Amino acid sequence: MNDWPLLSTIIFLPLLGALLLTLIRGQDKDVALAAKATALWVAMSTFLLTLVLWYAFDPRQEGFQFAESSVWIAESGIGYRVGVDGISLFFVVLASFLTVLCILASWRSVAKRVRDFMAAFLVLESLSLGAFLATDTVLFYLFFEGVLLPMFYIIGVWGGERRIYAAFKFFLYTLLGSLLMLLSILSLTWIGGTTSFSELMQTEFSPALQKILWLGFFASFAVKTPMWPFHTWLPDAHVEAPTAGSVMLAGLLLKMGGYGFLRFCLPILPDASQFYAPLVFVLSAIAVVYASLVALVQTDIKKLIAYSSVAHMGFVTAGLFADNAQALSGAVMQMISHGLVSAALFLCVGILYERAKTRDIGAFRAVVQPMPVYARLTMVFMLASIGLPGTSGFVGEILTLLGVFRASPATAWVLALGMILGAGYMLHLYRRVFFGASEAKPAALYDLHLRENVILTSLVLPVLWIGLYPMPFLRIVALPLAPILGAAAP
Amino acid sequence: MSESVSSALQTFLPVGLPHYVLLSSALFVIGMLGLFLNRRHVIVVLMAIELLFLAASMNFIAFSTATGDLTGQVFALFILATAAAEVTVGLAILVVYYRNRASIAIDDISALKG
Amino acid sequence: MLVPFSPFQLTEGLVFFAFATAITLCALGVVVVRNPVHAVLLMVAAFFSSAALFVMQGAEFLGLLLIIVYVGAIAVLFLFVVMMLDIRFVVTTRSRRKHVPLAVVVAGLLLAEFAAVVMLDTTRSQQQVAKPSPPRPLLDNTTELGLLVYSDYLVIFEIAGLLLLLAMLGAIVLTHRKREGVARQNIAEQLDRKEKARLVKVDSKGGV
Amino acid sequence: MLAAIPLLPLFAALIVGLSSRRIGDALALFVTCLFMLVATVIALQLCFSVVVQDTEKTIVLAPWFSLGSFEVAWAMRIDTLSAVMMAVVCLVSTLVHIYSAGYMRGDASLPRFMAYLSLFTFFMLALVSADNLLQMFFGWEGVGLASYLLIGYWHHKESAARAGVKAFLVNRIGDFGFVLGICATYAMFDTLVFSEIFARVPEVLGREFSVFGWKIEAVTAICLLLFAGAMGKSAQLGLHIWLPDAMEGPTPVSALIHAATMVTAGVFMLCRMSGLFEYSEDALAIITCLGAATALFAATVAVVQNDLKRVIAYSTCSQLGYMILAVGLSAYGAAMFHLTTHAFFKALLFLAAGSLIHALSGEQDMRKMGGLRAMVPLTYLLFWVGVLALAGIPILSGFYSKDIIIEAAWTSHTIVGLFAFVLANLGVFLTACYSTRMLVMSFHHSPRFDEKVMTHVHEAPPVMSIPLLLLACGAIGSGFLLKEMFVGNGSEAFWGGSLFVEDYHTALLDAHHAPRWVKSLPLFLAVLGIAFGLLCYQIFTTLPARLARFFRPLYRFLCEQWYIDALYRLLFVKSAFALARLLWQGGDMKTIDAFGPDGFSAVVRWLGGRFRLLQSGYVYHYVFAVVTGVVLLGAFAVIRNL
Amino acid sequence: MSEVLAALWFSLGVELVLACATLLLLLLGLLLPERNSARLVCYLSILLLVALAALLLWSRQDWRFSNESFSSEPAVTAVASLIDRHFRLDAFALFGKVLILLTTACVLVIGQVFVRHEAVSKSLYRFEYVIVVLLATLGMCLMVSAQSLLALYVGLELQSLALYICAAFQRDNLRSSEAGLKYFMLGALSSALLLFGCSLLYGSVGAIDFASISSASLSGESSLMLQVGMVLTLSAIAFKISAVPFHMWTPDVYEGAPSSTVAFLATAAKVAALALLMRLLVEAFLPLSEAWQPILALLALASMLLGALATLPQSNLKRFVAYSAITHIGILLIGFATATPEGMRAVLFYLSIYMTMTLGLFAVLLAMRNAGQPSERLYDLSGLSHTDPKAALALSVLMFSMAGLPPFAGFFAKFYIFLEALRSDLAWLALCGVVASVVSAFYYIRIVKVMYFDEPQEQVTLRGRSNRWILYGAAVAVVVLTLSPSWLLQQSEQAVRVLFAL
Repeated sequence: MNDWPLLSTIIFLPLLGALLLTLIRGQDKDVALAAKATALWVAMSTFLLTLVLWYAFDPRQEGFQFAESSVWIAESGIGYRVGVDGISLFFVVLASFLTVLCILASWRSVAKRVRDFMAAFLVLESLSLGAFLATDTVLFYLFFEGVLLPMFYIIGVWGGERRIYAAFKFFLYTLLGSLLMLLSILSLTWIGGTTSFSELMQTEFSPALQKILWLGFFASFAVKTPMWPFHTWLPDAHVEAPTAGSVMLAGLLLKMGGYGFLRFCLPILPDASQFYAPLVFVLSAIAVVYASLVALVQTDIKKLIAYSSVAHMGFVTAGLFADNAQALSGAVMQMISHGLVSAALFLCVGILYERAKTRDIGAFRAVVQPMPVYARLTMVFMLASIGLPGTSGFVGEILTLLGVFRASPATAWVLALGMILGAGYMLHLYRRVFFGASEAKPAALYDLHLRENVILTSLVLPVLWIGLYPMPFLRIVALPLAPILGAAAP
Repeated sequence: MSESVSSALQTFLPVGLPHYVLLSSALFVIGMLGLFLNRRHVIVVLMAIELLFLAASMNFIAFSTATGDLTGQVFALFILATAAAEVTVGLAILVVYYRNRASIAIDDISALKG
Repeated sequence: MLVPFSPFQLTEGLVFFAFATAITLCALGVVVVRNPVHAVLLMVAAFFSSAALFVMQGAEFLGLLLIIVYVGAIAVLFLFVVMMLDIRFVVTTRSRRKHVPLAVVVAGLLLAEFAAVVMLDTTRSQQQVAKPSPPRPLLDNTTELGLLVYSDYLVIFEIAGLLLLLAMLGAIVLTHRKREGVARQNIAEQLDRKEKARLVKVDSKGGV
Repeated sequence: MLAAIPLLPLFAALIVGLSSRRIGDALALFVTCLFMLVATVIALQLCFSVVVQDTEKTIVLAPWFSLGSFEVAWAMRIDTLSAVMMAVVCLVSTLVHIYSAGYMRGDASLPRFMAYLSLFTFFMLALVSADNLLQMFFGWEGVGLASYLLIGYWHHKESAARAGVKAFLVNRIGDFGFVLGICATYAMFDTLVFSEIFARVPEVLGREFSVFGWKIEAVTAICLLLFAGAMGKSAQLGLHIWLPDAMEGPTPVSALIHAATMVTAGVFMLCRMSGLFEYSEDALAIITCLGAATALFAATVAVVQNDLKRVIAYSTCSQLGYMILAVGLSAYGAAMFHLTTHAFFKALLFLAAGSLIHALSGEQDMRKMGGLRAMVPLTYLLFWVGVLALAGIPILSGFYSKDIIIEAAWTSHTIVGLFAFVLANLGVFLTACYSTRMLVMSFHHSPRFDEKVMTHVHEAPPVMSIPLLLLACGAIGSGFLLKEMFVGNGSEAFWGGSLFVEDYHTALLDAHHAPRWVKSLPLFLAVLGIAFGLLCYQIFTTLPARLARFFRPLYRFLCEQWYIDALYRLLFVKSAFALARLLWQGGDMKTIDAFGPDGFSAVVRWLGGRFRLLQSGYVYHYVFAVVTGVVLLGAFAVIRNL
Repeated sequence: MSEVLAALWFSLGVELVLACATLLLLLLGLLLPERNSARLVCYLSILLLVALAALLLWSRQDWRFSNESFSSEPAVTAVASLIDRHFRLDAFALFGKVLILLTTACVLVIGQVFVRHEAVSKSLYRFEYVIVVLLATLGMCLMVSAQSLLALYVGLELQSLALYICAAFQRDNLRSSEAGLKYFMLGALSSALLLFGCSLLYGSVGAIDFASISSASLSGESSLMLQVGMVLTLSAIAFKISAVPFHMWTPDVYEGAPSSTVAFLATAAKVAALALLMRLLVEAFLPLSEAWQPILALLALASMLLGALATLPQSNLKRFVAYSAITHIGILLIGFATATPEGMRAVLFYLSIYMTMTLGLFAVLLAMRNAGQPSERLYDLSGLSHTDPKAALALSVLMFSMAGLPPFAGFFAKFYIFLEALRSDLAWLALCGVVASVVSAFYYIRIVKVMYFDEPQEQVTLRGRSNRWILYGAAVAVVVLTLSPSWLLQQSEQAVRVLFAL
């Protein structure tokens, strides 16, 4: 490609859009419409840019592509370094894709302060894109923690009843984790002498030091993924966040945890990762079984899906630390598929909530009669969430299981157990909501109209595509994982 | 004089630097006591502060005569000046406080707390 | 082997101890006595004795200055304020007494620290600084001080001046009250040429 | 062109499924049945060409996973085993498609039903033609999904929806074993393609797995895990609880899925993996025991069932036991032979029962039937053919396939074989009993249903009776026609490379010259069973009631399916929910949250309050704090210097 | 002649000009009519301060500044020797003075709208107030460039006395006089402590200028008297910056004193005290670093934790600022505890950013009107995002930056402090810093929550156009400093290099 700074445009275009929104004048109603329109245009153009990036991405080239680097703070060698490689490419595409869907999904559901809502989303997108594209530890940290602000704002203003509690819990929990990570990043900068990823990967750190630094990173990414003991903020945040907020929370923020492990813990601190691998296995195994069981008895659909996300991310973390090619690519694929599937499930719940104004499972019976198309689409996403072969969920799960079995058979057993429990709570949910006989014809439940149909179908296509023909994704993901494995070899 | 008396004197008599420093420390401690021991008037606090300043200047003078150079005494001179300025401002504030509160008992100064 | 004491050292010791006990007792009195007027007087006594000590040590300028400034100005100021604000004698109730032992303990610790400093260090600092005692000052203490203040410490002197100005300004700003109904002399007005009271040259014939 | 076989049903399903509302019933039926017919023709032609010209080949359609050493592709492996299975599946599926045109005539969303049927057929064909374990697993789960959709087709019925979920979950428990088997295979063999697995078996023989400390021989572990998957799918003892409930679905579904095709997927998988199973003696032993136990268990329960379809369901379960038993004895040919014949006569029985239920407008309880001999003579006749084939009467197919298995059990000369032989024979007797009981209760004596139903009783329309007739021919003919090829001395050439039998496993070869009494014992027991059945239900109709009262506890025990279902519900379902609630309230709310975020913030807030009170407002407290500060720091300096 | 002037300027120029100007303004104030004397004097003094700061910055480039080689005329050497013993204008002093002058100018600007409000104007809206503030600034400038204990003491006294007067300036209000009285009593105690400390130092060293103290503490094992003297001096200065055991006065004085004084106290006074502490620690006591490092670490730990915890229940905005200031001082003390040039650079960097943020916060505090009356309640800000969106956005930017969240300059300030703490293996202190910043993040974000999530109060308005400009200026500065923090880093780098005489 010519020397156009593609990555910086991708990062700062949404930010520009957000600023543009603030300039809109006029009275309330048409400001809202104009805001929504501009936001959609900006999101679409960002998405197109990411597609261009995907098209122009050369899977055979090693290291970071489209890398840009300029001096930011000369004294301590911190630079604005940005680059994309196999791992971060799909998260970037996912981010922009989900933002477009979120803006579309909240076209009618958000009534008050529409302009702020759209601006917050564009800022959120810009910061998360920055986090995935940054190849400088400090820049990464800047975007990684910056994401908290718009999310806090979104949950806090447009959330449910206990939104303040949920927003604060989410914010402070993640902040504590990421501040501990800051200490590790600082030590890395100071001992390693540099803040750019590629150089840090080469530097050797003493195993004892690695163990301490690793804990710092673990604190932050365990809260973010979320791993088992640190997950209690997720259900609250999801239940209280608006639909679009939950989509972004599940689609993007959870990925940053896994992405962080991939960027920091595995390549830069290989010995510590190997040392702590059993711990991560145990936590992931507990996460899968614990979250699946708890999801069984939930009465709020969103909370159920939140716990299912915890179970899915349990797979991811186990895969990441299983130290072989299949497990790593499985984890990345699982993250991408979870991004798509859980985002879709939250959109489905959002559609139901928009109509029936409640998320309690007991309130729905035989929804399949009034909404057959919706029922069929939700079925597809439910099956993907269970990991039925032919859907993206399966690709991630089977690769992770193959890899983890090789590393530790016991963990693989428990993870496979998660498959059963996953089917358990999902089918239990589906039966209680969609099936059964109900005389009362609830007027509110009307089937999908065009906008919702477009959103859900545009999510079904990638889910099935990855499920049936994952080659283009695996080819791109496999390459950057090789050095990580190389590094981890004793 | 008996042996014991002179030996006793021996330890105390040649009045040198330690005596003065000890005295000024004692004065300093008494000033401190005056600050947080008394529960009566603010005036006593001001006086205790004056004692503290006196202790400091005595210490300076003791060191200055011991070492022989005059900087200590110059310092004591300036302590004098600032102490005077302090007292004026202190009493001015006290008077203003008295006009507002009509009492200068230490226990009444607790409108601001928490 | 006893070092014989020169009569001078003997008297010096006696005088020092006399004044030292006086100072400590007066200081304790200031802190403990209930009636504020007594406290002020005890403070004055304390200042007198310390002035004496200063003179004994050879800093006679400062000793006298102490008397003039502290005793003359500050103590009088205290007396003036004590008189002005009608201070009721507050009886310290039993409950307030319970904190005394703790306070004494802390004060004792502070004194112990200073004593440790004194014991360990003054002897050493004396040897340390036992360079030949400087030549007896040719000039007396005051002139030497004057020379020093106006040469090395001139800037500090100026700043001290500003400090006193600030104190005055503060006192006036805080306490000065313009009270109406008080006959006040307005010099400017007195000197002002008023229309009706001016000297008119009347031509001798016309009469007033 | 061969790829068309699985893809045709898929296209049919997509066409009909996606346009479910706009496409009429007739067009939907036409599209699905046409595509199935074409697929069957190709499958039969393929089967003929494979058997005759012996053309074994693998067709790669598209790459699926390729990640360094891990290569898996969408591929079709054509050999005798898969050809035979494809033929059977296509045949039965087409007949069921045609049959359901009549049976489901008045249904609200017929296109959806037909789409699901075609979807099921696609998944089954994908499973059968799989060239690697992963694609087989794709078909495996797909078939599970299709059965869930079809069982829960009438989703307004609460019990149907629950049965669907139950079926999917129990299958999923089986799949748990299957997936772990796949992972273990990959861990050991570094590949999932069958040909490479069988090639690398000698290298892996010695290796072991250490799971939680104790060691287990690798090949046995893999076999047992794969067998767990087969158990789940073929409803063996332990994971059979979903089969009876699956009868909630429409009868064509039961016929196709729960008799002919899906349940046999487990047996097919075991035969396909014979190359691996042959090397693990104790795995084969376990398989034999389980097969025999299931055969007996299912037969005993079937005797006391009152619902017509449940009786047939348990009989399927029992026959599956026989097939698994055959596999255990490494008589894979016999297992496939029984599978094929069973597909025909069991489908026949189900569809006949279906037309019976159709006639009685939905009545399934045998106690409310009777006296239909005159009214529906054709169904009655076909029912007889089915029952006799099931019981194992000579000229019919059942006799050939079941007896060869019993003989093989005897000639395997192992304790396990003997145990299987005894149980199998008991099973034969019981099978005969319940099949005749079923026949008599539903057709003989006087009608026990009310007038309103009587008016609607009618013979099955042609669109239903033609498939029945075809199946009847299959049930009769398939026995002696296929005996030579499947198990006879020609079977070596017939199966070729697809079935691998260790040379010292000669159970099947010796079966032909088993002692006379061994050959005739099952026939004798069958006749005895039929006689006993007629005795109890035709002649002394009060005898069964008295017997039931006399053996009251045994009768209760059998009615409750040996209390396995109740046990599972208590052991797994209730405890899972209880544990879940405990983990949620206790775990998340009280412990993690209480000690984690909420606890921490409460402590911080309390401390904040405490520190705020420290600020008392009195100056002497402040001075005291300053002085203590100075004293502490001073003491620190002094101590440092001592 | 110009040589002497230059020599004068390059040693105490700023203070001299400031002193003379203050006296002139005092006279001017007396002569002008009552009504507009305060306004005119205030504008003139703001002009004066800004001009001085500009002059200082301009004189940086002048060669004489860097290598201090004055010509050898007798008059010049006399002047130089006269002043150089007590005061020196080096890069560090310049950094401190510019910061102080600019902050004071801003404080006067944002104070105007508060002082002119009818509730307080009778006692506050007078020209003497500005004069006292100017004298305080003079004291601070002296403190910053002090070279000897006496200079330090006199500068400190001048500043403290002026601040006592400012605190008690609102004569007719009990809370102000009580604040003044408390501040006076504890301030006097701290001056006494300082004096006694200095006397002990003088006793053990024999001279009062920092250079000789440093050489004395270098030679031989440092005597106990020197260390106790140091401890006393440090605790006196710890009182001035309100580190924990000596912080008790801050909340009461901040709550009682008039808001414009509190702004002055919280910004300029802190800068001066911290600059003084740095100069003392580096120029006088650096050889004793393993003696005072643990002390400062303890102070830092106590200040951070107590400050963070005690701020939670506060609902009065001024008390809130007091306690949160203690937390920030705790974090600054971590920088001091490292005792390395980079640590001190991080402190100066943090300090300048902290000043901008506090000025922005006070701009809002002084402009808040609840139904016309100046209000200090934190919950009066609720729903500001509806009534005054731009100010709400600017204030939330400042709050996020105060909490140290990344996209704003506060993050980089904490970044460097923690980096230096880790570099001189004070990891445990950095860990406590992290815990404290999480708790502090809570109460800063609570303000944002109050502004954005709560229902608006109609009667709360922000008046004062200049306050609004200062607020926006602070918010923009915080964002700009994130994008390009290097120029501020270089300034602090040079200031510190001179101090350590590298």
